[in-house]
Amino acid sequence: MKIEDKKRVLREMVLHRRFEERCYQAYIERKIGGFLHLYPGQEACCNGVMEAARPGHDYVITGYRDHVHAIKCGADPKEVMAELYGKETGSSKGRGGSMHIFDADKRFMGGYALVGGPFPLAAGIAKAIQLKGGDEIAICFLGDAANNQGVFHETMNMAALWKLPVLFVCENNLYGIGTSIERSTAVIHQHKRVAAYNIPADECDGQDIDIVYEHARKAVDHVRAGNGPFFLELMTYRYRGHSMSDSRGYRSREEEEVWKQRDPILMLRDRLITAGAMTMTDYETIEKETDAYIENEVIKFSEESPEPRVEDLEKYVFADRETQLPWLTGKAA
Amino acid sequence: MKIEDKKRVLREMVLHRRFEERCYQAYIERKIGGFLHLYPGQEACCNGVMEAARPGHDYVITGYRDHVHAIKCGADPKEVMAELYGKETGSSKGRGGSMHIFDADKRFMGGYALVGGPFPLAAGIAKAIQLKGGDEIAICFLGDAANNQGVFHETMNMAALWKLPVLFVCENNLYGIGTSIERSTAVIHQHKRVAAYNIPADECDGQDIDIVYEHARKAVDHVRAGNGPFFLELMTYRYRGHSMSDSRGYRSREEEEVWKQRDPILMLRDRLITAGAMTMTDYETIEKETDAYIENEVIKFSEESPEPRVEDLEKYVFADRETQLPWLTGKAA
Amino acid sequence: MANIMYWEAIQRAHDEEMARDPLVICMGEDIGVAGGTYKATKGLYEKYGPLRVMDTPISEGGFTGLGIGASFLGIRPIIEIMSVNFAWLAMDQMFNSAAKVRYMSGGQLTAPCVFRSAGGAAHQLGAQHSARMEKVFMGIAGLRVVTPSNPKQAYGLLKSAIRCDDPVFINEHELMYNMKGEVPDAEYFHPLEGSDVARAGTDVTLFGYNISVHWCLKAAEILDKQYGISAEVVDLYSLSPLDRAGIKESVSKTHRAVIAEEDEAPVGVGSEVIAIINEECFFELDAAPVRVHSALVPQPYNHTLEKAAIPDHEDVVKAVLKLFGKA
Amino acid sequence: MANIMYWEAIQRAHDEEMARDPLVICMGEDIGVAGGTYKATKGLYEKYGPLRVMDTPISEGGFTGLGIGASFLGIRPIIEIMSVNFAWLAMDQMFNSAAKVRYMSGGQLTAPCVFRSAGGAAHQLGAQHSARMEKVFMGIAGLRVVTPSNPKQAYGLLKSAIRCDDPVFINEHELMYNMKGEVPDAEYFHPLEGSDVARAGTDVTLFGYNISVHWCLKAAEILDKQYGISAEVVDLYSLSPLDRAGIKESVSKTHRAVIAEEDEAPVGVGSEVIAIINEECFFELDAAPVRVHSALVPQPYNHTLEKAAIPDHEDVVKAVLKLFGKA
Ligand SMILES: Cc1ncc(C[n+]2csc(CCOP(=O)(O)OP(=O)(O)O)c2C)c(N)n1
Ligand SMILES: Cc1ncc(C[n+]2csc(CCOP(=O)(O)OP(=O)(O)O)c2C)c(N)n1
Ligand SMILES: [Mg+2]
Ligand SMILES: [Mg+2]
Repeated sequence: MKIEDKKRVLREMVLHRRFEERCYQAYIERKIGGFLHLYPGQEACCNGVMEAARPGHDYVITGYRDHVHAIKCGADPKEVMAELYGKETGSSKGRGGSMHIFDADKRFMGGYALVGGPFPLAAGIAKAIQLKGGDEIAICFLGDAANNQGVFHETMNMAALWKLPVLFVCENNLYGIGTSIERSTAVIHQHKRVAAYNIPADECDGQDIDIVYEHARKAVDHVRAGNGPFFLELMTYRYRGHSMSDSRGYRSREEEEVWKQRDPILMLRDRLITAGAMTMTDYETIEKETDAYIENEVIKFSEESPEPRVEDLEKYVFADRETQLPWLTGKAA
Repeated sequence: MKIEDKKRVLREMVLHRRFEERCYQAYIERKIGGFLHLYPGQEACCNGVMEAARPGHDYVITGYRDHVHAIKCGADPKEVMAELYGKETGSSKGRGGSMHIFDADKRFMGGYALVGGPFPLAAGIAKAIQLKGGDEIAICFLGDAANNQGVFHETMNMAALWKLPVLFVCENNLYGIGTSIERSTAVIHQHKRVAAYNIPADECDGQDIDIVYEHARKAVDHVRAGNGPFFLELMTYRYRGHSMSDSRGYRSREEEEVWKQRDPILMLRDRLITAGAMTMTDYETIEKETDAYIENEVIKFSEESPEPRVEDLEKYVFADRETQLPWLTGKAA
Repeated sequence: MANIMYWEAIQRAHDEEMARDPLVICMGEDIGVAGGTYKATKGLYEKYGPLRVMDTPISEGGFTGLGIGASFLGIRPIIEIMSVNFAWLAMDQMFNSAAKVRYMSGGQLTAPCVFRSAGGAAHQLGAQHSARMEKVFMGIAGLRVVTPSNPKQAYGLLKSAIRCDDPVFINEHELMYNMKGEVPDAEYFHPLEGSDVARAGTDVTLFGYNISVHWCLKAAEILDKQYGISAEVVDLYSLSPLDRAGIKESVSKTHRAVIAEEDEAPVGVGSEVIAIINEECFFELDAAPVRVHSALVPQPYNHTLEKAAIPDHEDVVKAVLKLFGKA
Repeated sequence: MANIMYWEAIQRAHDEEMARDPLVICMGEDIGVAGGTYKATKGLYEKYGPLRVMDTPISEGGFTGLGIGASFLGIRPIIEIMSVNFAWLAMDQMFNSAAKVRYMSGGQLTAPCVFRSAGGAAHQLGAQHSARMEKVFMGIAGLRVVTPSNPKQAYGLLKSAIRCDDPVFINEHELMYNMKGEVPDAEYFHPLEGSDVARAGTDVTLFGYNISVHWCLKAAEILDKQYGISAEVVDLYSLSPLDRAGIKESVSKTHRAVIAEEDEAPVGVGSEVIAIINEECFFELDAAPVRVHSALVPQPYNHTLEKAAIPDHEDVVKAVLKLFGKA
């Protein structure tokens, strides 16, 4: 990555971090409901991969921990936050919530709440790309524990068999809710599992954005060049609990501390400062500007936006009736 | 295997072959209904593995191609045939049919018709063994195409994680119905897939019973010694179609001929003759005796047995009501 | 009008739609090289090739999800689940992904897929291959469910399902693939909603769908000839949504209703139709509506037990006679 | 009598049965070290160890099948599906293996497992985490379905389910785990069949189960105090089999029925109860039975829409008033 890109990404990552922390606060204030899965600690994963890919052009799909992936693809943070507030202006018009952010225009194909569910959907998106032609790829971000679902296996097999242009990114944060990976999974290093499908794979540190970027570039290039699927495992850590009601009794504070020492944002910041590309004051300014933006624009927008109308409860269940009448009534032109 | 054992097994395999061929005939005569999946060509798989294991002691489970596995475990061929005839004297009292042979006394835990379904059931049986203590193992015989089901993956992971005493035997006959393995599966050699779970595996010729036996012995010993699961792949071929309505248009007659040259029964026969352990006349006598047994006992029994009574239609849906009353009515002692 | 078989009608719908639109594809186990277990995709592999006629691994959850994902980008997959008994493995994707994506994305994504599957008890296929499961698909918001009772419907419903932007589940029947019937030579789209009056009558309404329509028709003939009872037969080819207006109209005329279903009774089509009748025209009823259904048992293999477990036209006749106090 | 929470009642049943019988085990995601999402298995891991309290991978189909296989040898697994929304992934094993094995083996094998799962819409969990799915489990021959509406039932039904040789599905509710109620100090087995009259009345029967029993009770109180209508509340804790005799008895007395369910209407508990009423006591009815149910939409996240989609006691009151021509 060029220095300018790194600086831009640092700013983005600060936004991602502060956005999530602001969500936490809003949840406590009961502005946000439902389940809320936050991303702090894992920012280098999404950012490193998407810097190597083409946000808004490549199709991205993920699970319920999806705010940052959506924003990185180009979704407006205001709309993402408004979605969490359940507002009509939200990315999913307030119908989806935290686990179901969508931005089809930006080719962010959504967050899904069934663990493993996005695997075959991602392969299907890749299949569509294959049929339609085009140089897009599909990118599927999921967690480590998701790999124990049967559809992981089924999807890997099909993706390899049909050489689908899909990149599977495994954000291995060592836990599925409160169960540590060695207690749920026979093989800790997930990239080793895809040899069972002849899928090329790679693993690297998921905290260091430069490393992620380098590995992701090769992965993305491999897929975009028409060589079929690739599996990239990123070793990372989530700093917060799984969702909001999680006291993290299943892991030690020492372990958390070790990973906090490898904070992806601070590592990039310090590297840029050491390189003389910015100062600590610059960084503090970024933080301040970010917070101001979140408060004055993102939160304000979300607070002020209207809720969906109750009369519209059944909107979006089916495609607009008018457009479907020929098939519903059999009276085709 | 000792020479005496080989001779016994040859006789058994002839029974297995002729039994299946007789089923074919009975199906044509409409004595048998439903789906009928026959085993000719694969006899060395079941026989070789079970000679290395302890039939009637170890628990065996399989799919719908299950007659021979049941008989090998000790099920009475008369009862198996009566089951195919839908008779009350059948192994499953005429309720199960060809795909659902059971003999709990012989620890044959049944044939199941959902592809892949027996994988977790087998692991569960192994879990029960683990909890209860005892030197039994669970043996799961399934086909190659079954390995593409999600539960394959889920089960392998759990079996490895919990070190369950289960032997997975993959009878790789290169086809799942009319789809050849290279058209459905990214990796042809199935034993390579279980490295993804740290499960030790082996592969060998499934037509030569001596080879199967040698490999199976190691596999069985590994599992019985408490080392956790093992995966054994046997390369084999089914001589008939998948089920009865199959004209085998998806494979060439040449390919079939190649495999017929490696008929497990004829190979063992010729080896015994060459070794001077028997003559061709001895063999012909075995065939004749077998046919006579099948006709005079197995078929006769099946023909003459009564059908289930219509009044008993709802029997076996639930456990006998009388025995369950405390829990159904809440009036526990 | 050609007199063709149910499977031929389905094959023709596939073929016409695939010829018209390169985004229409089909997928499933053994549908390509082998031509489909019930021949519904015969010849398509040769014509459209492996990219559009996909023989899948035995991975119902996976390939169903894959088809759904492709549909997000405008592909129109026709996904065959070889037997509806295997559909349990695919329902998470059908219901949680396909049926909900439009709603939870606030209208941004749609899953225009067609799921086809053979349901129903055939001949002695036993407990794990004889399920009737249409009711499981009926309670799902965002999913349409139709079930053809003849080749014309099989052709026209599949055509409409492919064109419709909503996900549609088509419940076929193993015993009906070889049934013959007239199908228009011209392109024809059967409505995905509504119901058909398969036979007009005045004294009682017999509701059926898929194979039970035929029991009803046969019963109506017997009732007419032997007992002078005029039965109307209503074909509920759309199971979701059910045709409330059509149900009401017929029962308001006949004042009596029998619902024939091959499935077990609990929470089934019969109970739903009774609930609708109660809601729509309770005071029009001269007698309690009656369900004709199978026994609540896993399907037995033995043919005598199997026959005893599954209803037929005689059970419909008996139910009607009882309704009229004649039995 | 201790006044304890629903989750505590479930935990106590686990604990007592595991202490009594070493073949009773429990399994599920996060039930061990983490103590269970809703605390229903709290402390068991420490007490009984990892061999009997199994934290499973996220493999619903696999671990459910594994539990079922173990039950063939007499193990009594209590299998927790963290949220019923994930149960689609396990149904093939529940229905095709557990519910059918006894029948298709001619009585040789039995699957004495218990499946427990949290159903119901909680607070804004959205389309993929708010399903009510009890009706899907009700039409399955060979499977019992119960659903506790209070801690006493939660305790006693689980105890009976563990002891019973049939597979039993227990439908719990996410919003009820912290509900308090009296549970007998002595060991208690709640019947797996039947229904409870939760409140006696004469003018109308309100049928509920699980959370909707509470809407009915609240509605009954309002109806009594504000409108002088005496409502009987029947708690259908057994959904399969449904208590035909109990339903008939109450409706024969009150001549009016309202069924309250949190689920969407089609092919649901409400329709089945209406069908049973029609079959059992049609001519006792003074009015058409009425269903109170949720809107047929994937659950919306927004709290106002969510509230609009799900019924409550006020909807029950309204339905009754309408039945009496008072609204
Ligand atoms: C099918 C299914 N099973 C279980 C759950 C409950 N659940 C939600 S997240 C989660 C853990 C997933 O862990 P991982 O895949 O590692 O992702 P992470 O949360 O660590 O990012 C579980 C078990 C679910 N949502 N869906
Ligand atoms: C879940 C499920 N999907 C599909 C089928 C249909 N089916 C029955 S056997 C079979 C092929 C299985 O092949 P394999 O596992 O290789 O076993 P083989 O028949 O070759 O012994 C298929 C697809 C089924 N019975 N169950
Ligand atoms: Mg994780
Ligand atoms: Mg095979």
